[in-house]
Amino acid sequence: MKKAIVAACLALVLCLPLAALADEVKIGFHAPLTGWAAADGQSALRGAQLAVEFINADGGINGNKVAMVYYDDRIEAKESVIVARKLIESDRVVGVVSGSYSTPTRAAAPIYDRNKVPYISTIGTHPEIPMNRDYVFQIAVMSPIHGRVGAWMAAETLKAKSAVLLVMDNDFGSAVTDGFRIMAPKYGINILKEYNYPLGEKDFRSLLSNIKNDNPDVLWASGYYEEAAQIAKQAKELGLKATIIGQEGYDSPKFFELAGDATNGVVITTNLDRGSQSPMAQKFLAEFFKQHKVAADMVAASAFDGMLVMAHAIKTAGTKPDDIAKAIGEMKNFEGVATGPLLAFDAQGVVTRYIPVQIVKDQAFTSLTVCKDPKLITP
Amino acid sequence: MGTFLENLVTGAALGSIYALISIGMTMVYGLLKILHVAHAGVYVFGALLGLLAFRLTGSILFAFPAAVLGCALMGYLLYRFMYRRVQDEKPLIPLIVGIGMFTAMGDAYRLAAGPYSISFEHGLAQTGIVLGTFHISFNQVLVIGSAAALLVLVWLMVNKTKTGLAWRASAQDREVAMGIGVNSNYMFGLNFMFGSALAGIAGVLVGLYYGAVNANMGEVWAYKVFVVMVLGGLGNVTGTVIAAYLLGLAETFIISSWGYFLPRDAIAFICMILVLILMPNGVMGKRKQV
Amino acid sequence: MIPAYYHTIMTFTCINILLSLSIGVLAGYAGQVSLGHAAFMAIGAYASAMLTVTFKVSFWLAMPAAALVSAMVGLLLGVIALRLKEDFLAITTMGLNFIVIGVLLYAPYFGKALGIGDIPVPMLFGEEMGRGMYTALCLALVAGVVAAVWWLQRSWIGLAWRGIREAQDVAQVMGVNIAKFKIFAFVISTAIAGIAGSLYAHFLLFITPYDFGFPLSIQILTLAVLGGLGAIRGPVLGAILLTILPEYLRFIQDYRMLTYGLLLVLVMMYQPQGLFGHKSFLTEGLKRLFGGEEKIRGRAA
Amino acid sequence: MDVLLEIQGLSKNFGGLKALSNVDITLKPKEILGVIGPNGAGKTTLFNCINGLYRPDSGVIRFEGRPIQALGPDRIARLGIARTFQNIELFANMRTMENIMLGRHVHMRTGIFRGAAMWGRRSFAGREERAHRLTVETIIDLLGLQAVRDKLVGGLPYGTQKLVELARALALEPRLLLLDEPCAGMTAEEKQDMIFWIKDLQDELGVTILLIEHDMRMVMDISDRILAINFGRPIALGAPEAVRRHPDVLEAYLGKQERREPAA
Amino acid sequence: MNPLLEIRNIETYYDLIYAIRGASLAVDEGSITAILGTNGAGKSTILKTLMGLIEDQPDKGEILFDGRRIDGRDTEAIVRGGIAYVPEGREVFEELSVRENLLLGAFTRKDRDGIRRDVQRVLDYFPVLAERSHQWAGTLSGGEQQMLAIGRALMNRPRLLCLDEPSLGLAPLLVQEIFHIIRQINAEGVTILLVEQNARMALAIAHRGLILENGRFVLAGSAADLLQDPNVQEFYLGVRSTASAKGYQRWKRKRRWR
Repeated sequence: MKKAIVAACLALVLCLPLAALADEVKIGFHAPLTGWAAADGQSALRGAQLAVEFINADGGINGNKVAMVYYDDRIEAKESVIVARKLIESDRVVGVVSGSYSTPTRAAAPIYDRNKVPYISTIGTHPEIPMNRDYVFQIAVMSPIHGRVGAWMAAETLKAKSAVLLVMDNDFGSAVTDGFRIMAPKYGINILKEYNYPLGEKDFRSLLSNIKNDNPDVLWASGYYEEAAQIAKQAKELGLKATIIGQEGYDSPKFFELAGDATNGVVITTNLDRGSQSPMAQKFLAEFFKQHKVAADMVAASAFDGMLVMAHAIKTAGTKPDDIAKAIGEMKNFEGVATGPLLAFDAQGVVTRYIPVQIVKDQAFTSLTVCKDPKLITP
Repeated sequence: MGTFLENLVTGAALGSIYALISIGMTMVYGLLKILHVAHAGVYVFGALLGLLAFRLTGSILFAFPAAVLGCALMGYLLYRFMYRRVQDEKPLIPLIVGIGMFTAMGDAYRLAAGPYSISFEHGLAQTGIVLGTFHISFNQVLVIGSAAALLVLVWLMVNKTKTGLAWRASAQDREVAMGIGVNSNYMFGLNFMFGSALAGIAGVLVGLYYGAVNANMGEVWAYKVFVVMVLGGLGNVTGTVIAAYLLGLAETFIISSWGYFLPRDAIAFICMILVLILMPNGVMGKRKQV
Repeated sequence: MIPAYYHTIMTFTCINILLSLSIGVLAGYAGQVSLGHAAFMAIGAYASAMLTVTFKVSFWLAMPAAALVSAMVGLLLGVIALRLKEDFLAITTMGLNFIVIGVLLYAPYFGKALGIGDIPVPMLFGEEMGRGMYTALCLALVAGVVAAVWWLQRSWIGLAWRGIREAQDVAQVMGVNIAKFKIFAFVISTAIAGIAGSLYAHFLLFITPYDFGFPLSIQILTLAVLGGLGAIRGPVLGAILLTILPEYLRFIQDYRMLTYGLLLVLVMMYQPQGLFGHKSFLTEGLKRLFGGEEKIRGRAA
Repeated sequence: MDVLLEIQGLSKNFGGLKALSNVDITLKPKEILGVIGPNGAGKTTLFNCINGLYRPDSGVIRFEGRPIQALGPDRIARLGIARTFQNIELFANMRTMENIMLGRHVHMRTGIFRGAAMWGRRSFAGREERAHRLTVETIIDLLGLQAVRDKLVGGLPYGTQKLVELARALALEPRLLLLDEPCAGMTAEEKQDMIFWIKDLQDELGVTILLIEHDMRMVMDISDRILAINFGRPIALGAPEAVRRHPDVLEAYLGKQERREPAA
Repeated sequence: MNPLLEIRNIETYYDLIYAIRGASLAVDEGSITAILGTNGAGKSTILKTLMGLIEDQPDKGEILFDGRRIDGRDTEAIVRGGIAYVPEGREVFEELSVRENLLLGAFTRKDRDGIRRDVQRVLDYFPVLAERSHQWAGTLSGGEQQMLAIGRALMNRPRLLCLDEPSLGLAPLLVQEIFHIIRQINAEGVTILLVEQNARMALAIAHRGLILENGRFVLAGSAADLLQDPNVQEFYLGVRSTASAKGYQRWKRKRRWR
C-alpha cells in the first residue's frame, strides 16, 4: 500500500509540467471565481485584467510585457494555500495580488512572506493579514476604519443620536463593527442594541421588527451585498425609518439589482469615489463600463489598483523581492490609481487613504462626503 | 403588539415555505422509505424556471405553470432514471445518491445561472397592509395565501382521490397494493411528480418572497427539510405540515427574543437530534413497528 | 529536492487519505455512515490549534490530545447511534456537522468567525519543521494509520465489525456485543479524523469554522465511496485519485462539485462497491491483466 | 445435570396478537426436540425468545439452571446457545472462513484491545488463535466445506450456504443448538445429508438440538421428542408416534376430525 | 371446454431458492380447486408467480388465463384481466378505512357507479364490515380483516379468486365461517383457487385438490378421493411406509470432529 502511495506521488512529480521561464514579468493573482463570493471574484478578475491591459498598452514594465497568472481560490483557505504554492513554485511569479476576501488572503499571507514574494491584499481587510510580515501589504482599508468613519459620518453628516448594530457573524462583519462600536459613543451616539446574524441569512424580518421597536436614528448593518439587499428591502417592507449605514461590502451593482428602490437613502463607506476627479479613476470607470456593460464596483477598482501598485513598484525597483517590498512600503501619495490617492503605507504595510462616503440616489452611488480626518483613517 | 403580530406573520410565511417543500419529501419517504435529498434541487429548479418564464413573458402568472410543469417532469425523471434503480437497496444508498444528485444539481444551476443572486422582482413587492406600526407585505400575503390553498389541494389529493388512496395503500404495504392491481411504480412516479410540482411552486414563491433567486438557495433547505420531517413523524403528511409551521414560528420567535445564539440551522438540528433520540418515530409518529 | 508545491499537494493528499480511511473504518467495517465527518476534523483541528496557541502545548502532545477530544465526541455520537436506524444516523451526523460549526462560530471561546490564527509550526529538535519534514510526518502518520487499520481489520475486532455491517442481528446471535463494537468503531474513526484535523491546522496555520462545513463532509464521503468502502485499498486510492486528479485537470475545478456529485450518483448506482472495491470493473480488469492472482492463491490454500 | 433448558410459562405478544402463550418446555442434554406447527404458530418466535432477540412478556427461561430471559443475544450466545435462521442469514460479503471464524467470537476471551491480536494465514498467531483456527478447520472438514473456504458466501449455492450457516453455529461449540428449518428449500439429497449431520452432532458432540422443520418425515425420523404448537400454545409434546396421532395435531394440520366422517 | 386457468410446467426461483420445480395445474371455470401442502412446500409461491408478484418469474413454463398467456405481464394487467388475490395473513391496509380498502380493490376499474354498487354489495354480504365502514381496518378483529380482504378482492369482480391460506391464524369457528363464505362466492359463479394448509377443511368445500411438496405436485384428484387417500396423512404427518432415514446406507464417508 505504501508503495502505491509513493508511486502515485512520484508519478505526480514526474508528470506535472515544470514552469517555463520567460522574459515577461509574471504577476500572480487569485480571486474566488467560484463559490459563494464568485460575483466579487469575477469582478476583481475583470479589474485586474483591465489593469494589465493598461500597463501593457503603456509599454509594459521597462519594455517587458506583464503577464497575469490567475487561479481560483474558491473562497477557501485550503485552496488559496495550494494556489500560493503553485504561483511561487510552478509559475515563479514576481509578485502576487489577492482579489479575495480576508479568509483566503489570511491563509496565504504567511506563505508569501516566508518565500519572500511581495503580496498585496486588495479587498481582504483583516488586520492580521499584513501583521509582522515584511512582504505583505494591504491597500484595502482596514476593517475597523470603516466602522470609525461610519460613526463619524452618522454623527457629523446624519446628525444621528442613536444606533442599532446588525452584525454579520464572519470576520469581516465583526471587524468592521468593532470600529463603530468603539467610536460611536465618542461622537455622542447611543448604541441601543446589537443583533447578530449568520452569513448567508435571507430572512431579517424578525430582527427588523425588533429594531423598528427600538426606533434608532441609524441602523449600522454590516454585510455583503446579498445580505444588504435583503436588509434594505425587508426594512422598507416593514416600514423601518432608520437610515441604513453599510460598508464596502454593499458596493456592487448587484445590490441595486436585488433591492431596487429600497436601496435609496442607504449610506456606505467604501474606497471607490464615483465622483472622483482623478484621471485614472475616470479612465478606469469609463473603460470598465465599455468592456463589460456594467458599472465598475469597488472590488474591481481595488483589484485594478493592486495590480497597478505592484507593477509600479516593479517598474521603479526591479524584480528583486526585497526591492519591490521596499518600493511599495515607501510609496507616498500615489495618485495613479482608481480609488483615490494612497497616502502612505505604515510600518505594518497597511495603506492610509481618504474614505469616501457614498449615498444611494436613484439606485446609484453618489458622493456624500469624504473622510480625511487622520485620527480616523490612520490604521 | 405590532412586533408580535409581525413575527407571527413572518413565522407563518416561513412555515408555509417549509411546508410546501417538505410535503414532497415526506410523501416520498412515506411511500418508498427514501430520504429524497435531491428534492431541494427540484425546488431550486422551480425557482429558476419561474424566473426564466417571468423574464421571457414579463408576467409572474406564467412563472407558476412553468415551474409546475418543469418540476413535475424533473421529479419524474429523477424517479424513473435514478431512484427506481435503487429504491429497493439499503436506505443509505438512495440517500447518498440523492445527496450526490443534489450536489451536482446545485453546481449545474450555478454554471447555468451564475453564482450570484438574480433579481426576481414583481411590481407589487413593496406594497402591503399598514396598520399603525404593523406591516404586512404583499409578499407575505402571497406566500401564506397560496400555501394555504395548495395545502387544501394536497389534502384533497391525498384523501379524496383514487390516486391518493393508492399512495396511502402503497405506503402501507407495497406488495399487497400491487397484488390488488395498483401499479406501484406508476404511482410512485406520479407521487414524485406531484411533490416536485409543489416544490417548484415553493421555489417560485421563495423567489418572489425574497425578490431573488440563487443557484445555491436549496442548500439550507435540503437538510432542513429533514428536521421538519422528523418533527412531523416521518412520512406523516399532516404531521409534517404542522411541524413546518411550528418550526417557522419557533425560529422566528426564538430569534426575535434571543437573537442568533446559534445559527438558525444548528438550532433546528439540535431539536431534530433530541427528537430522534427521545422519540425515534418522531413527535407525531404513531406507526407501530412489528 | 521536491518543490514545495508538491509538498503541499502531498500533505493534502495525506490528510484526505486519513479522512477517507476514517470513513472507511466507520462505514466500510462497521456499516455506520457519517455525513458529518468534517465536524470531527474541525474538533481535532480546533483542539490542536487551541492547545498550541492558547495553552502553549507542544504540537507533539496536542495532536494525540486532538485525536482524543475528537474521539470523545465520537463516543457520544456512537452512543446516540445505537438508537437510530442507519439513514437517520446519517442525517444526525449531518446535523452534528451544522451544530459543531455553529458552536465554533458563536462561542466566543473558539474565536468565533475570526477563527484561530498564528498556529505554530511544529517544532522538531528545537527548530521549526520544514515543509518537507511536515510532509514526511504526514506520510508517516498515514502509514501508521494504514497499518493500524489493517491490523484492526485482520483482528477479531475487524471480524466483528464486518459481522455487524453485514447483519447486525446475526452478529449479535454469534455473541458479538453490538453496542461495544459500534461505539469502538466511532471512537477509532473520529480519532483518525481528529488527527487529520490537527495536521490540517498545523499546516494551514490558520483555521476558521467555515473550513469545515457540510460540503467538506460530502467530499470526504465521496473520497471513500468512490474508492470503495470496506477495504483500505478503496479509501486510500479514492483519496489519492480525487486529490491529485483535480490538480492535473484544473479546468475541472469549475465543475468540481458537479463532478463529485455525479461521481457519487454513478458510483452508488452502478458500482456500489467503489472503483477499487471488491469485484469492481477496475479491480477485475486489473486482476485479469496481471494474471489471476486469486486463482494462484486459491490453489496454494 | 439432567435439565439443560427449562422454559416455564413463556408468553410473547405483538400488539394484540398472542404469538406465544404459556409455553413450557424441558430439554434434557443430548436430546433432539423437534418443534412443529402450522405457519404462524409461533415457532420462530419461540427461538427468538430463547436466544434473546425478543424479550418475552412473561415466563422464565433457564439454561443450565440460570435464568436468561432478560439477557441480550450476545450474552446468551456466550452461554453456549447457537442458532441458524429460517432464511439464510450469512455475512454475504465475507468468505466462508471468515463467517465461521466469527462464530468463534464468543471464545475470544480477551478484551477489545487485546482482541486486536491478528489472525490470518500468514500472520503471527498466538496459541489461542491457533486453537481457534484448528477448531474452524475441523468444522470445515467435518461439513466438507474445504472447497469453498475462501469463497464469498453470497455466491455459494443455496444448500452450501445452509451448511455454512450450520458450521458457523457449530463454531460457537454450543451446548444448545437451535436449528430453524435446516432443510427448507433443499433438494432431497441435501436433506439426506443434513439429517446425517444433525444425527452426528448429537451422537458425537453431545449437542442438544431444538429443531423447527416442516418436512415431517425428517422431523419424525430424527427427533427424540416432538413439540407441536398452534396459535402460540403447545398442543402436544412427546414421542413422535404419540404426537402424530394426537387429535389436536391432526386437527391443526388436517382440519377438524368430524368433517371427515360425512365424507368417508 | 378449456380450463379457465392453466399453469403449464412452471419453474420459479424465489431469491436463491428453487421454489417451484415444474408444476402444472388446470382450474375449470366455476370450480373450487385447493392446493394443499405443508409450510415451505411452495404454495404461496405458486400464487405469487401467477399474480406476477415475483420479478422476472416464472423462470420457465407458461400460465394461461382464459386461453391467453399472462406470465411475465404486470400484476396490474393480470388483475385487470379478472384475477383477484387475497394475500396470506389478512393483509389489509390497517391505516385506511374499511371503505377505502374496498375502493382499492376496484382500483383497476373505471365505472364509478358500478364500483359504488359493488361496495354496497360487499357490505351487504359482510354486515360486520358495514357497521364499521369508516373505521380503520387495523381496528378490526382477525376474522373481520379476513372478510375485508376477501371483500376487497371481490370488488374487482373477478372471474378467478385466489385465496392464500384464508384460515391462517383464525380460530376454528371463524375458519368455518370463512369457508362457508368461500363456498357461497363460488356458488355465485366465481372460480376459486384456494391454497390451504388445513386439508380437511379445504377438501370439504373443494371440487378438486392437489398436493404440493417441495415445489412439485405429488398428488392430484377429486376432493373426495383425496380425503380418503392414506397418502394425504403421510404428506402432512410424515407417516411413511418405506424404511426411515436411519436405515439408509450413508454414502458419504463419516468424518470425525476433534
